[in-house]
Amino acid sequence: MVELSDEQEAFRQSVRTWLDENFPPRLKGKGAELLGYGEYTGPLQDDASLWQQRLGGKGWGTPTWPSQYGGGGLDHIQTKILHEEMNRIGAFNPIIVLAGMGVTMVGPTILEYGTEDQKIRHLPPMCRGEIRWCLGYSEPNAGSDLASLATKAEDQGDSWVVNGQKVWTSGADISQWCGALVRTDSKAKKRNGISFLMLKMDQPGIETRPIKLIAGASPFCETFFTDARADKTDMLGNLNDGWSVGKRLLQHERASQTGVRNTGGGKSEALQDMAKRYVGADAEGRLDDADLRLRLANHLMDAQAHGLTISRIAAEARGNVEVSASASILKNSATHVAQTQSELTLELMGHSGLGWEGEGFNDAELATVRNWLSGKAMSIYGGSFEVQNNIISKNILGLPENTQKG
Amino acid sequence: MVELSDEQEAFRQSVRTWLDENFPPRLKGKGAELLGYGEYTGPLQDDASLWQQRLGGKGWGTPTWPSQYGGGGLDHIQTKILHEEMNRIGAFNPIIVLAGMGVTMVGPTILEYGTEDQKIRHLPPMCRGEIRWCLGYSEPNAGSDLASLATKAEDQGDSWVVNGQKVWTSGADISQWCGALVRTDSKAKKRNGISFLMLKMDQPGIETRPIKLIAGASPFCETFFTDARADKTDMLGNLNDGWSVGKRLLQHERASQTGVRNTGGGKSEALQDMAKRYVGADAEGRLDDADLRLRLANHLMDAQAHGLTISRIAAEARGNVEVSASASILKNSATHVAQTQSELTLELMGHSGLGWEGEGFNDAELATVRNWLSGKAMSIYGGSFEVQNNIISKNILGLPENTQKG
Amino acid sequence: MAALTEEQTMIKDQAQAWVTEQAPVAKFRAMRDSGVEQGFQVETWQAMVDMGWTGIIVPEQYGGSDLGYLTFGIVLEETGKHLTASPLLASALVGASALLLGGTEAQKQAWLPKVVDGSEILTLAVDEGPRHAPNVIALRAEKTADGFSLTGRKTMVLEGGAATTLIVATRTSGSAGDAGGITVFLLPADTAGISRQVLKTADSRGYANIDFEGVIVGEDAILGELDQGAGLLTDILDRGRAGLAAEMLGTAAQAFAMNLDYLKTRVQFGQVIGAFQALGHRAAILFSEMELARSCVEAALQGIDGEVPSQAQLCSLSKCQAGAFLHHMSNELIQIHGGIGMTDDFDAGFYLKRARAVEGAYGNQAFHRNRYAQLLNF
Amino acid sequence: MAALTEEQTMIKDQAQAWVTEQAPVAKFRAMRDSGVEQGFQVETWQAMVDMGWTGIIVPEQYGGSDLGYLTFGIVLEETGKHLTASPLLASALVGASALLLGGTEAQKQAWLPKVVDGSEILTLAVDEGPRHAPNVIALRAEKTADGFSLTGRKTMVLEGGAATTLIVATRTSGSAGDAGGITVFLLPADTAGISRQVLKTADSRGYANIDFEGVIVGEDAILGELDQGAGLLTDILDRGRAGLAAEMLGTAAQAFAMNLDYLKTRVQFGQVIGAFQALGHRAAILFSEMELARSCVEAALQGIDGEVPSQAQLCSLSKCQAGAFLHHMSNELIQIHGGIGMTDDFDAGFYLKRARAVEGAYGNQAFHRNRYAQLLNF
Repeated sequence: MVELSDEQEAFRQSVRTWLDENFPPRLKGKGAELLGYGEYTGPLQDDASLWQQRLGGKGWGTPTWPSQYGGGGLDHIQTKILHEEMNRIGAFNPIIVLAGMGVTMVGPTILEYGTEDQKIRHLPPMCRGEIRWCLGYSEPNAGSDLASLATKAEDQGDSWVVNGQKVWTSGADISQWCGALVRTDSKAKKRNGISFLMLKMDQPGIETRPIKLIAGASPFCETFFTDARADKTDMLGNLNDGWSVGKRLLQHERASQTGVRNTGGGKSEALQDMAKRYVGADAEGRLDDADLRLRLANHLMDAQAHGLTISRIAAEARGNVEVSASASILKNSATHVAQTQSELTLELMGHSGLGWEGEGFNDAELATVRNWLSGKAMSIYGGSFEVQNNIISKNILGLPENTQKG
Repeated sequence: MVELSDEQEAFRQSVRTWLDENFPPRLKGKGAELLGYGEYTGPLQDDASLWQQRLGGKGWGTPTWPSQYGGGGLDHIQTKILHEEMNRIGAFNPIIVLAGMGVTMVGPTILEYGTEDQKIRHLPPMCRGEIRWCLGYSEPNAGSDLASLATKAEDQGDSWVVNGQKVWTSGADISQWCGALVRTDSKAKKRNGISFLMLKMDQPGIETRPIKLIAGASPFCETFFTDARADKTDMLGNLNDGWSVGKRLLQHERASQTGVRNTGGGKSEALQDMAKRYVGADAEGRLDDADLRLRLANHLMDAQAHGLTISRIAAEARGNVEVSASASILKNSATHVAQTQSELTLELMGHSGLGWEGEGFNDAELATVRNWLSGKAMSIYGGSFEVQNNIISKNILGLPENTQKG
Repeated sequence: MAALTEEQTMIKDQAQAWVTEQAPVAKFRAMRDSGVEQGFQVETWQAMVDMGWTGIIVPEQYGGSDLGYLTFGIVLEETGKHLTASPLLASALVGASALLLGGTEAQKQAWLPKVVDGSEILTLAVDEGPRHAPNVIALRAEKTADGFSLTGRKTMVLEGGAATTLIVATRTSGSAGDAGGITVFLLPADTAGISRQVLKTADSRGYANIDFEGVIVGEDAILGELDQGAGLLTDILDRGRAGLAAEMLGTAAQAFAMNLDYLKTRVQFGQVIGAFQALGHRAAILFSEMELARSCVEAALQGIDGEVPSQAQLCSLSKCQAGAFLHHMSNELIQIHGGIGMTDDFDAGFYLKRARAVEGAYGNQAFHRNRYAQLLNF
Repeated sequence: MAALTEEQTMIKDQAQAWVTEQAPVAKFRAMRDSGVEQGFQVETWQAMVDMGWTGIIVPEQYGGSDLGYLTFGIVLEETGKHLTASPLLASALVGASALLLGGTEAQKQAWLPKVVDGSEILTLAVDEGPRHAPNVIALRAEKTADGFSLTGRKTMVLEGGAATTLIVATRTSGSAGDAGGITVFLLPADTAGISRQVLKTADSRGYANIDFEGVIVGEDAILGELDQGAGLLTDILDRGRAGLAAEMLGTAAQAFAMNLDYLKTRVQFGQVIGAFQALGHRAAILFSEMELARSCVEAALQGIDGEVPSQAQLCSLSKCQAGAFLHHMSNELIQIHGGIGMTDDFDAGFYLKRARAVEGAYGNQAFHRNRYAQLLNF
């Protein structure tokens, strides 16, 4: 509904032309298939690396980042146009996946807190999808209560020496860098005395161990630091100010989790069509299970309300949605919609939605079961449902903290 | 399903005979109609007072109370038989209503905490339905947080002199006695320093003012105490131990609120039949609104689950259900069922469920709207929904209190 | 709020200021206590006319300002906040929409200026039984020598007591349930054969049941096409739904504000009750519901303004989500306020009653859930 | 718990002790990791046989103890707690019920003692597609010279891999959807023409799809009456539902206990997380749901024992309420445990997966809500 200027229309034309010339047509709609945990697989490998190089070279994997650091230098309307055009032809952005936590979280935080040297060193390879980042936040005894973390970094002149253990470091086993919250002053109170360190993963002091999840294999690891080292220059933000840096990064995380899962270029079957296929319909085309139909309608309305809220917040912010007070609302809403979608998909599949592996179930059915299980993490990671509600009630609504027994 | 002994069967026969001889047949099913706020109204007044005298004289308005204090002296199986037989012929118990808060709450508490003199003085008239009691608990600044009450009783030798204000004293304007929580030691901490006083309502120091509610006129009053007096002998329980007495009384209150509203002798139209009448049904007899049908089914299941839980708890307690740890669960469940029933009734009535007074709506429709509104109080009074959940989580589940910020 | 134009922002500020100062809930209470039959105060209505609200969707050539439905929604949200009672929705939104969508040039010229200057109050009469069921219209309009004769009954007509002109959905052929055969008429409310029964409802607003007994109208009273009125009726209703949803959002938003204020000021167990985490989380959940409902409400209004193909779907979404939030919110308003919320002296009951009344108007949540599914073809 | 007899209390205590010591979740985990195709360990099953659980509802003349369904439910609740895997429900409850309800004296004598001594494992094969739909049975049993020839497919048959004897609902006349024309057969699982596809499911228990291709059986294989099997099938299913609901209640009760324990021990923000009121209230609500579900579960079992007229209604109520609670509870189990709950090393995932699997067995909540409404005639 937004009227585009002539200049913007011209930009759209140039994007179209560029995509025509550069996006390998064989990759059309293959985003989900090619991007497993970020490793290219399958017969289309060459096309895929070519596309990565071209998109990264143009800076369009990170379209809004400044071009001097390898980004696309686009404004938000241009970015929207780019995404629309990519969607139109079934193109996808591999950079965001290849960079792990880089493009979505670490990068934006470096842009805000990093020194010029840090920006020049870390951002361009991120933009090209060459360097994958993981995050060292949670610890076994510091889940939602992140401030009680215990992993320690000691100042040893030219470097920091790190000891401790992190959990839920997504992709730690395949990442080149890790952004970690570490305690640099053990005398200070919880939130003080924490710093944000950037560590090279390829060093003897770091060991990773993948975590098997309820859905099976997972990108998550336990990560052990035993006299691991970081350069003195690899601290992001000020000493003992890591809490602010880390919190800001989490806001980027929330913002990146506010959309409902997009399979990347491919259009999947609408839930209501799938329901009719499994359940059947009556003569008037109504789903043959009035009970499920009602809950399906409720879900689709919730999903549309969520989508409209993203659009509205974007419009209100005149394009800049990356970090906003609404991130907590959208995070919980995205989670609710995605988890309900999984539950309803399983329900409509009935017995066919119980498969784990082997014969008797098709791939989509097996994937649904795994997605359902892994999707339970959405309300836990990136600030749990409860933590988001705390944020809303305290930061947005201004309700006080409990100070007494009760 | 319980097998009755021969003795119990004989008791059933004797109840049947007594009811045949004593219950005025013209009153059959008229319980709801006759018992408004406890005042007999309408053309059947004489029959009604006769029935009150007979039932009260027999002690069967308070069947489980000891017969030396005017009760029926029945055990729980006998009481169940009595109620079954009364229900069978559409008889009802007016005593429980006429006594206000007497039979359900004050009486059982006097039985536990009262002196022999207090029992003899207060219980028999209650059993005959001659004395109505109200309760002075809540105050404007002490709602759910009852322990912060401020109404004060000062020791003036032979009597207590009471000053302060109570709210939500149900039936205060038509009651003869009031059981009130008052502060007798202002230096003690909140819950200590409170005593339970019994006050005669007919005295110059007490003034009542009815409260108009969202549903219209109400049984509730504000009650003002200005140098009101109580005899020294009218304290129930020990000095400054009123918190225990009062709490125990509330447990009786919860127990009395665990059933879903019973209209007293009359059988009202089943909700599903009413729904079919307003909404219509398809050829297979299914309600013509699949959405409402589902929610109606859920509600009827919840209602049945609630009823089955009352029966189960009674069976487990071998008959003694009056006070149990389950009271909070049942209170919330009863509230949920009753409030949902009102909401669904309004929904199925559609536009006809919007009437306030005057033409265009029948009596049942108007009553439904008022009931819906007054029913909102169920989750507030007698320990709110939140207070019950606190009780469950702390007293039943043993979860600790919050002791820190968070 | 959506990204507003300067003009919209101005109108919003003006509406907010006027409603707060001139038409707060206290004014609604006074109206209710006075028992005024039509369910609104004349001076309130006149002030709205004077501010130009009755012309918001009316093109300039008929005396309006042609600012569109989103702008109308902005105003309705504000009136919804304080339960400001008036025929604004029924006449200037639903009535004007009917003329804009189905009126001939002559009809527009005859009626729209009067809608704008408040000299006519229009309303749509659609339901015939206890439920909103525009697909089973049975009120019969029989062809006569010079026109039609209407016989039947309409129920719970919004502002049915005060309306001077009725827009009536009738059946000119086929039978109840048929998609074809619907014709919409526009006729003066004092036409011979019309009798009205003004209703006293829980929300104290203006409604009436209206009986038609051989009411004679000419062919020039038809809005849209003979027998083809079903689509027109749907479009009129959808505009009413979108507008009502905006009003409902306002009502719920105000209830939320009252609750939040209470959470911050009411002390129990030695602290303000908003410090109790269970209540804080409930407030957070309500706030989230409000944000989501707002998006739907604004999208429906913008969808009408932009004539997007998914208008119908957005209108059902909007009415349903606003209804769900208002229902939840009005119940929490009472629950959180506890005993005081149950008293008639406090305003919470007004919000609860109003929430129940608007729920069924132009279709309840179940109606719109079903329609939403139908529109998505399942 | 219901007021138990001394015998029931003894059995409950024995079951509790045995399950906790001999068949805890760790045993289930070992079974899953070993990938044993039938979905249970033989020694677990043998121990159950030795304890006499396979004879709980079987009359003494066939080797059982005839203690009734409530007693069986007591045992299933305990096995449900630790996810103890076995064909107990499929064979000793559903299978035995089928024989008790529809078997001739000869059939009872032939099979029941073997159900009790564990030498036969029975199961009911009813569904034919992805959903539980006993009203649309299409598997054809055609009359032949000496008996019947069965052709068709049954899906997601409980313990379908391990079963030695199948109880199969077939269509002998009419067509899918007709109430009449259903016949139930009991036949050895190794009859010629039967092929089984063992399934690997999320809950790691034993299921199979079973194909019938011209499977020849005699008339003596009929359970109940020819063409009149619909009522029998319903009665068998209802017993299965009541039993499964008891198992589900146990599963959910254990999940609740795990959660409560975690709430009391996990420290975050300087205190055990159960001290956070929002979590305390959620626990209170779950506990209330559990108490209500328990009443329904026990009432259904007692209803079968007492042959009350509302058995069917109680069974649907029971399956539906237990299902709703288990669904809610298993999700909260994960949510409250956070990251640790997501790991395969922790047991929470087993409960979540099992909850999903039992939800659809013998009809999901929607199925039973619909049936409940039908039984109440609306």
